[in-house]
Amino acid sequence: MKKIINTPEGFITEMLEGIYAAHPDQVNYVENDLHCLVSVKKVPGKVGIATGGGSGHLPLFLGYVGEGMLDGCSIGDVFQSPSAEQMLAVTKAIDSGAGVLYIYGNYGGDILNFDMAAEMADFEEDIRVESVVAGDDVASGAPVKPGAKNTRRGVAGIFFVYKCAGAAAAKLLDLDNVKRVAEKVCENVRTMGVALTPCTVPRVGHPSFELADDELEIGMGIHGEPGIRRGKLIPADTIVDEMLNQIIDDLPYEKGDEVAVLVNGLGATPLEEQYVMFRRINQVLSEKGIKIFHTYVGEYATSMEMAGASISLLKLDDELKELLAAPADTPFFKQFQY
Amino acid sequence: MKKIINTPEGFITEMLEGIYAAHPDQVNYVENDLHCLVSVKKVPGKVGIATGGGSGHLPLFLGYVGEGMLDGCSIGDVFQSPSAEQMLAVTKAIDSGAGVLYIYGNYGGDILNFDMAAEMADFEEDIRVESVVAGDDVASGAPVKPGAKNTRRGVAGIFFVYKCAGAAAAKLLDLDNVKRVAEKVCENVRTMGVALTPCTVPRVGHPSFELADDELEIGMGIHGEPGIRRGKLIPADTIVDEMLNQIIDDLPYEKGDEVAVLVNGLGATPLEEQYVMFRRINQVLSEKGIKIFHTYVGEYATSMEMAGASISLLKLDDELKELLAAPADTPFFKQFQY
Amino acid sequence: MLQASDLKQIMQHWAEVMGRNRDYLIELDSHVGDSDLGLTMGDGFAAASKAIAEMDETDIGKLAYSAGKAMSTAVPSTMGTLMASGLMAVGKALKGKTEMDDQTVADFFQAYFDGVQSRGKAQVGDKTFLDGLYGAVGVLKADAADGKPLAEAAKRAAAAAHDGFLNTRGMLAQHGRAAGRGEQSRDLLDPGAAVADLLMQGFSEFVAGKTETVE
Amino acid sequence: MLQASDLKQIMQHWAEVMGRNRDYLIELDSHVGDSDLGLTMGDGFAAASKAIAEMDETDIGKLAYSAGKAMSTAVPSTMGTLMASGLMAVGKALKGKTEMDDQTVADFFQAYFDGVQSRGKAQVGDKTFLDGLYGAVGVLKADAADGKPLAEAAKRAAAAAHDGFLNTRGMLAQHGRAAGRGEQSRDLLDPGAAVADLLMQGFSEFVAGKTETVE
Ligand SMILES: Nc1ncnc2c1ncn2[C@@H]1O[C@H](COP(=O)(O)OP(=O)(O)O)[C@@H](O)[C@H]1O
Ligand SMILES: Nc1ncnc2c1ncn2[C@@H]1O[C@H](COP(=O)(O)OP(=O)(O)O)[C@@H](O)[C@H]1O
Ligand SMILES: [Mg+2]
Ligand SMILES: [Mg+2]
Ligand SMILES: [Mg+2]
Ligand SMILES: [Mg+2]
Repeated sequence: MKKIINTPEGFITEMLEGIYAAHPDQVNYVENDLHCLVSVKKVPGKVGIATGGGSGHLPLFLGYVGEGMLDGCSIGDVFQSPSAEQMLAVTKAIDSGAGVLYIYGNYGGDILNFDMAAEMADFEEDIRVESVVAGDDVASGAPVKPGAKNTRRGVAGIFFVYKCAGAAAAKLLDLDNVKRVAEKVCENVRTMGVALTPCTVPRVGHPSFELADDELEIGMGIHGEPGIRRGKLIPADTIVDEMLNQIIDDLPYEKGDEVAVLVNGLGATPLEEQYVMFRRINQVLSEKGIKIFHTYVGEYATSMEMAGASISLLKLDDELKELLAAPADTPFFKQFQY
Repeated sequence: MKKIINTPEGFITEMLEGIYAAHPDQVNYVENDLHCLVSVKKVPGKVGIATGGGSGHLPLFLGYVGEGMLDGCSIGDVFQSPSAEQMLAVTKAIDSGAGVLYIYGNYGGDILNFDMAAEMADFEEDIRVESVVAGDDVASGAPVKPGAKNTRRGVAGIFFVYKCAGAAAAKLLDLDNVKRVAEKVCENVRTMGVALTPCTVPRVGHPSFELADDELEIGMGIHGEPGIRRGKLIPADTIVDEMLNQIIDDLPYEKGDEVAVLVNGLGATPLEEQYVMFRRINQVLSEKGIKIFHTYVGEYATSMEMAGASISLLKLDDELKELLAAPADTPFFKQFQY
Repeated sequence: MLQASDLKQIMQHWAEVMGRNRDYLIELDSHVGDSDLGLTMGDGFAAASKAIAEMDETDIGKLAYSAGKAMSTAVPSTMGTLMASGLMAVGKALKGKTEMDDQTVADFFQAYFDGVQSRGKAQVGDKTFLDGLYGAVGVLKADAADGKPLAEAAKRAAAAAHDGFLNTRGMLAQHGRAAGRGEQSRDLLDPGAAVADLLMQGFSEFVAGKTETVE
Repeated sequence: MLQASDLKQIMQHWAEVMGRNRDYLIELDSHVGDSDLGLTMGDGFAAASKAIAEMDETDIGKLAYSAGKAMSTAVPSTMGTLMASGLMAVGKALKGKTEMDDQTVADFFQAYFDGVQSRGKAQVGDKTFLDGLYGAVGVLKADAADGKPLAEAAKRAAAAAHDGFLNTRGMLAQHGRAAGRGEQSRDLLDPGAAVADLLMQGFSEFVAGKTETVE
């Protein structure tokens, strides 16, 4: 296990100390608990947006707390949910009377704790809480049927949910409308990932799975959950085609649609390779007559030092375009109005 | 060699195609050569700033071309200088009458080519060109004596040179003053790196060096140049202390000084670990009475998939503080005025 | 009759059992999940035990509730939160009681089961912790009604939990990470059900030890 | 007498020699540099040769200049740019010449040496390409003045270049990446000087082959 850490046990606490020390003008913590992170700026009358989840995915989740995006985030240990109490602490701190929206990924542990927290916020604090659960990973379950439970995992596509819901809240839309926007993004975003190497949870000390030197796994989740198929390393264009076609067929994205694209590095895969992937994405989408409104490339949701990448598409309408293009200023994501 | 590429030969061209496709509103190329990248915005009367160097270091170099930073960049193959002709093409494209400043790292190949390009710009095009060569890597040579040739390599600290010189040019300072700012930053910035794993140049096909599973190398360069010492993996705080003390003693940075800090990931080292490092940097600097003006953490100058990180300190005066805090909007670096 | 002090010892014994089975649970969870179960159960029961060890409290319900709260704060993983929900539900059900007869012991585990079920909304047969505990609760209830000695009932309950665990092989996972595997999940044993198995083994060991000491 | 067509053949032979020695140069450069020298010299001389192979040009100077330009565009590494500067300097020095006698051959390599030196600003003894070429130029000049046959002079020049290369072991590197190694650099052979060695071997082979054919 080759990591720049002190001890596996202190890893997350020390990381959080680093984050607060590095960004004192943007984030702070409440109730004396480093795991309860909030924006230093609180806007009266604005819907508060909270997220949360396990560590090990920076800039997910806490990195998107700031102007134009999220208001707070509770942080768990590596790949582990924060506790309901921590979520409640964040909820109390960010509520400014307009209610709080939880946006988080579709994982059992997170659901149980956010549900517990929402109950507590309602009963103990009289704060109205709504929840939107992102499940964008095409590789992780059957297509979502209207009304049915979504069994898919939430992965990098949640960035788009944060961005659009955050912009909606910044416009002082009410809780129902911010929730509506978040749900609209969830319905229109799809993601698929590929892994080339595993990552190691510090406290476990060895990689969570093995991949041979010439192997990759299409569809692997951001905690190393099994994907769709394991196979020999193939050229970048072939990887992209396989992933993108499954994404496109799933929604489906169609000729004439306008989309935002996110190419996301899982940790060890260089930006150079992510751009090689985007080159192909751009070719395929233009062949299919799908127009790219805006492109994001970089590390948006990682698995520590895992090598690999994911592709997300978000189908846009005028409302989402406007919200996506709005400015944002967080420790990890900054965007000028475009 | 586990990479998401098509062929080693096509790697850089395809990466560049990806970049132009992803950021059409910010960057473009000239003379039909993808390796000659310029900002789409040209400001009359502004000093043009050009950089250049080998590929494999994204977001270095080309990623900093945009508003408030650089105007153009010539791009070589992996770890190889672009050609003098390519530099000249960029120079011609970005000159708007106020002259052009070259800012690049202290590597033999780059120097020879930028010198050739500067001669050509002067003789053939009548463009006044000045050059500032960054050599901030403390591990790579003896301390710089005033007037003597700096033998040190340029590494991540060049980001600060770009940022401040770019802000100076954006204020429409003249060439002599933009050069003066760039030189001031070079004199006041120091960097040191640590590597945990090698990286592989695609056309070579195997790692450029080996490090045992429990080894690191302090002071290694961003192309794998030998560092100061190789040794067993040690705790993050010990690594930071060793690097930071050498940086601090070198300038030296002293009690009462105000600095900007850059913690830079070399490629595979997760942001989490970079923040664990910053936590210790913050402790050490505050013990020494050195004040942190602003902190940057992330991947600013990489070596593809190398694991490791570097630390840079920049000593600030009022002028540099103002320039550092100015806004910038490039494909890879965005900052609101702070 | 079990007292508040016995609950403290049971919690402590469960913490030891989970600690001892750390690698076993990690291994089980690694096939289908994220390999954390050994860590979370070890830490979670240790925190629960520690939280009540020094408490000057004779109310078994309050102790169980406090143990659950501590568990939920310490290990908010799926199983951590479910075990917390179970203990907290026990707390609500047994509030005010300072002693447990054999019937109350059965109520204890029934409340635990119900707490987990209402939080996680799973059904028996969904290949979860519930499948491990279900049969054991039935045995405890039947044996208490029949007036069988607790040591014997606990031993039979542990065997039922072990069977319940083994029977998760063949079930289709409906919840958590395993559900993502679809049909592939059938071949695997459910790690959460293994925790139910360990809980009942631990309880049986505790009762056996106590019986020996008394006799 | 060598003609423009001979220069084309020399360039082609150099391209072959560098291609053949790809891994050798990579290996040498890997100890001290970035392992690219085998790639850059192979590609660079190939590009230089290709650029002039089909040119309808009898001016040796113009051919050398064009070869240098092509080299500089193809491989702008340290050695690529220096070899380009060498060839372009030859171009300037021999402009207008359509033939080379033995004295002009010596001038060719002197101009090559000067072009590299004025671009790179290194001195003999700085552990660079110059140390490989220096002795060879001296031999070519002396032998031309003495009227020795070119084949013999080229062979002796190649030997001198080889010695020059071997003698870089022990020198302290003053330029490029190797300089960063300080005293450690002494133990290593200079990869750039190996290129000078290969250039002179290649030239000697070319002349020997030509002489055989003629005789
Ligand atoms: N909804 C649920 N109800 C009851 N038990 C569940 C539920 N979901 C998952 N489980 C149990 O939790 C176990 C996994 O627990 P854990 O490793 O803590 O999950 P995670 O690491 O994904 O948070 C499964 O083996 C299963 O027995
Ligand atoms: N200033 C210089 N003048 C002459 N030769 C030089 C100079 N600097 C470096 N060299 C030669 O260049 C060689 C390295 O070339 P190359 O591998 O192309 O460098 P890089 O890969 O660093 O660009 C050295 O072995 C040395 O012989
Ligand atoms: Mg990374
Ligand atoms: Mg990276
Ligand atoms: Mg688990
Ligand atoms: Mg080299």
